[in-house]
Amino acid sequence: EDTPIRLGDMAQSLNGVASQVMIDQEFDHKYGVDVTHKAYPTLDGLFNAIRGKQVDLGFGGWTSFAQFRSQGFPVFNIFAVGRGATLDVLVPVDSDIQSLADLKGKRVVSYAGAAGTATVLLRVVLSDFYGFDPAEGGDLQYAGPGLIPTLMKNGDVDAGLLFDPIGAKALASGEFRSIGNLAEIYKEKTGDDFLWIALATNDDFAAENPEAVSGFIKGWVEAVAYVKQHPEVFEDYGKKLGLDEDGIKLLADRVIRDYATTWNQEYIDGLMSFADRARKVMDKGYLEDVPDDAFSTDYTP
Amino acid sequence: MIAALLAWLGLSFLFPETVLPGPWRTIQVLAENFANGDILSHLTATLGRVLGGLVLAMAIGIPVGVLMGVNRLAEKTLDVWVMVALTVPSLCYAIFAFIWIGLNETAAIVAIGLTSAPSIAINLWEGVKNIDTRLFQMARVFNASRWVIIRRVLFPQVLPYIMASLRFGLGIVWKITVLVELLGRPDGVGFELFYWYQLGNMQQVLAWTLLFTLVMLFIELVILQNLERRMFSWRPEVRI
Amino acid sequence: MIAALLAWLGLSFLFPETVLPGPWRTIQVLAENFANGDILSHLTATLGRVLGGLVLAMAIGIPVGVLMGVNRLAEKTLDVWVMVALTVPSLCYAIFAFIWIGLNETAAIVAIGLTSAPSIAINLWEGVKNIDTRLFQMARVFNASRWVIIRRVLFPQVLPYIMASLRFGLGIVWKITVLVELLGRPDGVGFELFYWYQLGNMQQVLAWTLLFTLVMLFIELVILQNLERRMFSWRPEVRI
Amino acid sequence: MDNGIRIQGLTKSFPSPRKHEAAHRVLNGLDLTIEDNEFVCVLGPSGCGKSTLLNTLSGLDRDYDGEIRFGGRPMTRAGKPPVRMGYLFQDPRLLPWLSAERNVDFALENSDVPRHRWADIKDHYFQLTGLQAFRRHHPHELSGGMAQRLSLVRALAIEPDVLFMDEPFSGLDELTARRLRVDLLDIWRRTGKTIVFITHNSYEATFLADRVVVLSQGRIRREIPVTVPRPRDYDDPALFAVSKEVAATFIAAAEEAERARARLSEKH
Amino acid sequence: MDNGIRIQGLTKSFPSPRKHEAAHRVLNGLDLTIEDNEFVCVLGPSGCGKSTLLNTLSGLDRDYDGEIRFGGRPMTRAGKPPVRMGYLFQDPRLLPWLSAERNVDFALENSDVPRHRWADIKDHYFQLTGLQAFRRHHPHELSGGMAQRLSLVRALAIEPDVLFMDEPFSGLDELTARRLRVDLLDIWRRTGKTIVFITHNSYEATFLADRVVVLSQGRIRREIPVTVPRPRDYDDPALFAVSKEVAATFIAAAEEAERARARLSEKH
Ligand SMILES: Nc1ncnc2c1ncn2[C@@H]1O[C@H](COP(=O)(O)OP(=O)(O)OP(=O)(O)O)[C@@H](O)[C@H]1O
Ligand SMILES: Nc1ncnc2c1ncn2[C@@H]1O[C@H](COP(=O)(O)OP(=O)(O)OP(=O)(O)O)[C@@H](O)[C@H]1O
Ligand SMILES: O=C([O-])O
Ligand SMILES: [Mg+2]
Ligand SMILES: [Mg+2]
Repeated sequence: EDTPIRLGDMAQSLNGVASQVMIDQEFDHKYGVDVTHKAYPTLDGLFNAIRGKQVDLGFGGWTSFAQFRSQGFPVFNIFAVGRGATLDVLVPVDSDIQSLADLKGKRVVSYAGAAGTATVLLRVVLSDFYGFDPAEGGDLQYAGPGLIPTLMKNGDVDAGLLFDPIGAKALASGEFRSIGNLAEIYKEKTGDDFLWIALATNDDFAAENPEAVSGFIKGWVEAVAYVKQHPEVFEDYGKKLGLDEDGIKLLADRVIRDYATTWNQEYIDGLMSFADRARKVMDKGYLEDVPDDAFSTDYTP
Repeated sequence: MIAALLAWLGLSFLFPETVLPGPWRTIQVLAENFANGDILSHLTATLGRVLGGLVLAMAIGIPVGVLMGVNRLAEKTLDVWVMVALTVPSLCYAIFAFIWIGLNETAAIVAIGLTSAPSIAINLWEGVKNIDTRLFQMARVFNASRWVIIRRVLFPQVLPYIMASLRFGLGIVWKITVLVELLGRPDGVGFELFYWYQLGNMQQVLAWTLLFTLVMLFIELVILQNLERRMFSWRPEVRI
Repeated sequence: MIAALLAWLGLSFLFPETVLPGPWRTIQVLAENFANGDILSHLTATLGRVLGGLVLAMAIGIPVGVLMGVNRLAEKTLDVWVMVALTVPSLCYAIFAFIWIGLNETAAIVAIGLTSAPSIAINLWEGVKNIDTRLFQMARVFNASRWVIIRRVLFPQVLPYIMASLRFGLGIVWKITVLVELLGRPDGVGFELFYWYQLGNMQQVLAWTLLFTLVMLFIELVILQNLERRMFSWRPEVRI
Repeated sequence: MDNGIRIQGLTKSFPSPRKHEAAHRVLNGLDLTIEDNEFVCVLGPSGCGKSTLLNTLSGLDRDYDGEIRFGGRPMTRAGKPPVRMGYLFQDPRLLPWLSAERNVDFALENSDVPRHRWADIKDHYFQLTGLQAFRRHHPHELSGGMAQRLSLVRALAIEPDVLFMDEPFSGLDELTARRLRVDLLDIWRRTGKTIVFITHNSYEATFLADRVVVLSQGRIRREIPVTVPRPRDYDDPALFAVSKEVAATFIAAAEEAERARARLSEKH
Repeated sequence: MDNGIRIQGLTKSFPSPRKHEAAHRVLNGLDLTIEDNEFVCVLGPSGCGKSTLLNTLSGLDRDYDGEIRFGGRPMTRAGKPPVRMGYLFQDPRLLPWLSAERNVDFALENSDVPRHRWADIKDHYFQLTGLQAFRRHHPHELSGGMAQRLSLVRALAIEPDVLFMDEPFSGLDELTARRLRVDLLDIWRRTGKTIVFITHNSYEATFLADRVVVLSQGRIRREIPVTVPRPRDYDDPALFAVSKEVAATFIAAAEEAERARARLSEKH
């Protein structure tokens, strides 16, 4: 019998595209698991579900899972999902801001909140490679992703950090342009892949169902491969968002580029060096000590 | 009602469709949602939480408030508690309810009820202090037991405060339900609201808001106003 | 006060340190935060929003509620509006305030004030319906203008409702401030609360909660209670 | 200015608390003319509409049929009444959150009495009513009779042109009441007010009034002029004779009203 | 059971509203014994402490010095008073949200009167007070005198052993009052209550009482037994003579009290 797995995700997330493929194409049953998909409207809701064992596996920022682990919650990262290829800093097309360097002294808004992995990445990139931390001068604001395009249009903020699908939608509208993709810049400057979204589980589930966890990851990898070959799976999703053909293609391109398929100690070491950088820009208490057992490669195919 | 609709229509011209869709568009979206079917399950889930939370909040708030009003000692001891309970953010109630009771309906209702109870207790507390003490004396002389006095003399006098608590309590409870649904429930109107907000889809945000507004208007206009008319029919009208 | 502390202590033994840290640990963390310095700026930012929002909410809620109480026409027209305003989630207020006014303090205060005003209006509305109409007649015969009647006869009678509104309004406003700070402000107690919550650090969550609880207790015990004692000194005590 | 009162065809009904039942007609085409500066006492059985009459005259209740004029100036449906009036209600109607003195101030603030005279006026009337020592007490700290006297101070302090008094001395002992009656007549003589005074005491009515009016079944049953010259002596047998007539008229009216009520009950 | 009342050294003060000022002593070591089944009337100037006396006797106010006993059973600091009592307050104190009839029911529900007798009792007293047609009216729809009569119905309906009445007929016309006095005496004779009745009317006091008590400056100034045999005739000259004595005593007491107050004011 297939082991049932409850998979938690953010409701609008693009991981959902691959998760759906996994279920539709029955890649889960192929590896002995039976996946049900549960969507939460906010990251906090999702994290509550993961910590509260409402779901067995869940997606989220690896920093959050590492942080929870260090606070004593028995959760840990088991696979890489999104490298951050869709994290772009956007500005209105007619803005005179051309690159990240021009952001100094400008008002920047992040969708991810003060503790979000994406926000931390923005601050690390800007302070390590451009010499300023927007949070220091109070130039960094936070607002819900849906609000950010409007805020930029109104001129309330000069630039905004967005992720897909809203980022792709904004770019497709022709009203905004990207002045930098954070993950690419990070890789260019450090040689390391960034990790934005990871897959996590809790100790109990992993201990009781190690096979199922490995099985899920195998199915997931196949699903991602399938998505890469069949970009048409973005059609439905894109239409629901009101994107046209070009927009859907753009979205598919960006998301496919974002999916990670490797997970090994080297990757994890790279994350640890990001943690070192993050500690320097963030306040005390952020990723202060990342326990080794916050990561596991035991289930990697 | 019509004025409210017109105001909305007017405002919607000031904003682009994506920011503030007009009433017509919103009603269309709402109708589509209805056609798609799962509106009812979200609505009943939320209504269950709202009503459960409200009942719990009243069940705690009214006795505590009344006790504080009639008993000096209770007032002194409970005052600090009520203010603390009022200050603890709904977030904390939600977290602890979910941790303690689990991620389920009971926890949601407990969190909602506990967050709203202090406001209701405060209102009743103030209400009791404002009542006509001569009527108490009358009841005492006519041999009414403490319980009879509370039920027949105190209660009718604080009823306006209870009605007010019921009304604004409904509003507070609903607001907290939204928060609780987004922290730990996989369905409900608040869930949908936040879901679409994250997607930047204001049409859906407004459609769900509209849905719940209609429900609340129904509660107010059909249930509460009739209740009130019946209860306070004896009261002479206030005119300045 | 001491009982509250003891209850906390007791509860904290039931949970692991990461879920519910004890009072001692929390106070330590709070003290450390104080030593680190930026507590004051967060606190003043939040207090500014809370007080600004409260003033705005009272400034809207009291006149609207009173108007609805004394004027049939106003009651009929505003009733629906108030219920709608009560139902619109704080999220919507926050979104539109941020879009309309920009991502700044004014928007935050407007969002907080608008979200809280309906509860206060409802309480006052109910309050006005409950007043002694014979005193109005007295004032009318003694030639008091409408304004004098409102100020000198109506106002003292609804003062208990205003006091109650002030108290629970403070609680509502604070709750909404937390929400608004997490939606669009880069500082404040609510912001910190959520930040640490997202990092899973319950010690800090409780330390910030404790900080604000102490501030609220100060407002209640030192300011509100003295205010009330002075205002209602004429009132005979209620005893059952 | 002429402050006489002319009432024509005054009709007032209250809706019945039971639905679908006829309204309760309290005043029924009442006609009455009160001269400027006249002192009129109104007698009538309990519940016959005396307070209702004062409420319409004072403009508190404007939901009536008929016409009320003050020296020719009509009472309108809205707006201020056309004369400065004082009203001593049947219940004291004091503002419970104000001290005795501030209750009087409340009335003074809305009157034409210039502020520099307030202190004297208050001293005078508080002295008159024996409330000097209770100026700073709140209403709930006063006895029933004291509250009634405070209500009297308030009505007099504003120096109205027309004074309505609804059983002002009913809760006072005879000694105090007698003295206050003399004081009231004195004030009336000096200031030339028009006074409508409701009482159940026929001797009091006779002692005070230029004319005693007996109300019953929503109409004036009879008007009895009191021709005994002023100043009057409390033990004057002439007054006693008139008061006997007043009492007899009242009893006849009350008995008639009772028979009417009995007939009505039977019909139900 | 013996329902006589024995009051010894009753002293009652109210704190002054002005801080740091002496408390206002209203009752000052009052001694009074009322026999079982006696009808005692109390007279005294307004504000002398009559209502305060009833409040202590009824157990409403237990913050006094001295001792109160009902047929030997003491009134304690807490707990129920040792007799079944009815109280007609100086103000009507009706529950405004209940109809006239439901106000009476409220009292009956807390009494020992068995439910099957309620309808008869209510019919009887509503008839007696002329309120039959107003049973379903709410208090604010009643006139002042009607509210007072309703309050009388309530106090009588529960058939108490001891009845306290604080100026029950002050707002009623003389005709109604006379009839109610006779009815009250009739009820008293049939049921054997102990009655303490406060009034400002010395003739009323004399007509009703076994003994008239004049209160002033916190003490009993004088007790005047009324030996005129019952049933009494309203126009009996013997009654008139006693009532004159009562009035004279009252006036003497009141004037004495006034002089005392004047001395006090001077000292300030
Ligand atoms: N709650 C109170 N606080 C302070 N003083 C009070 C209070 N109640 C009564 N008094 C004072 O006690 C005195 C006696 O009051 P009480 O009501 O007993 O008078 P009374 O004899 O019934 O007068 P009346 O005939 O006017 O009803 C008054 O001077 C009054 O001011
Ligand atoms: N608000 C009201 N609603 C209905 N009926 C009312 C209202 N006010 C007064 N009434 C009725 O009108 C009648 C007259 O009342 P009113 O107060 O004028 O009597 P009154 O002559 O002043 O009597 P009293 O001598 O007892 O004060 C009464 O039968 C009363 O029931
Ligand atoms: O706490 C909230 O107002 O949602
Ligand atoms: Mg009257
Ligand atoms: Mg009294």
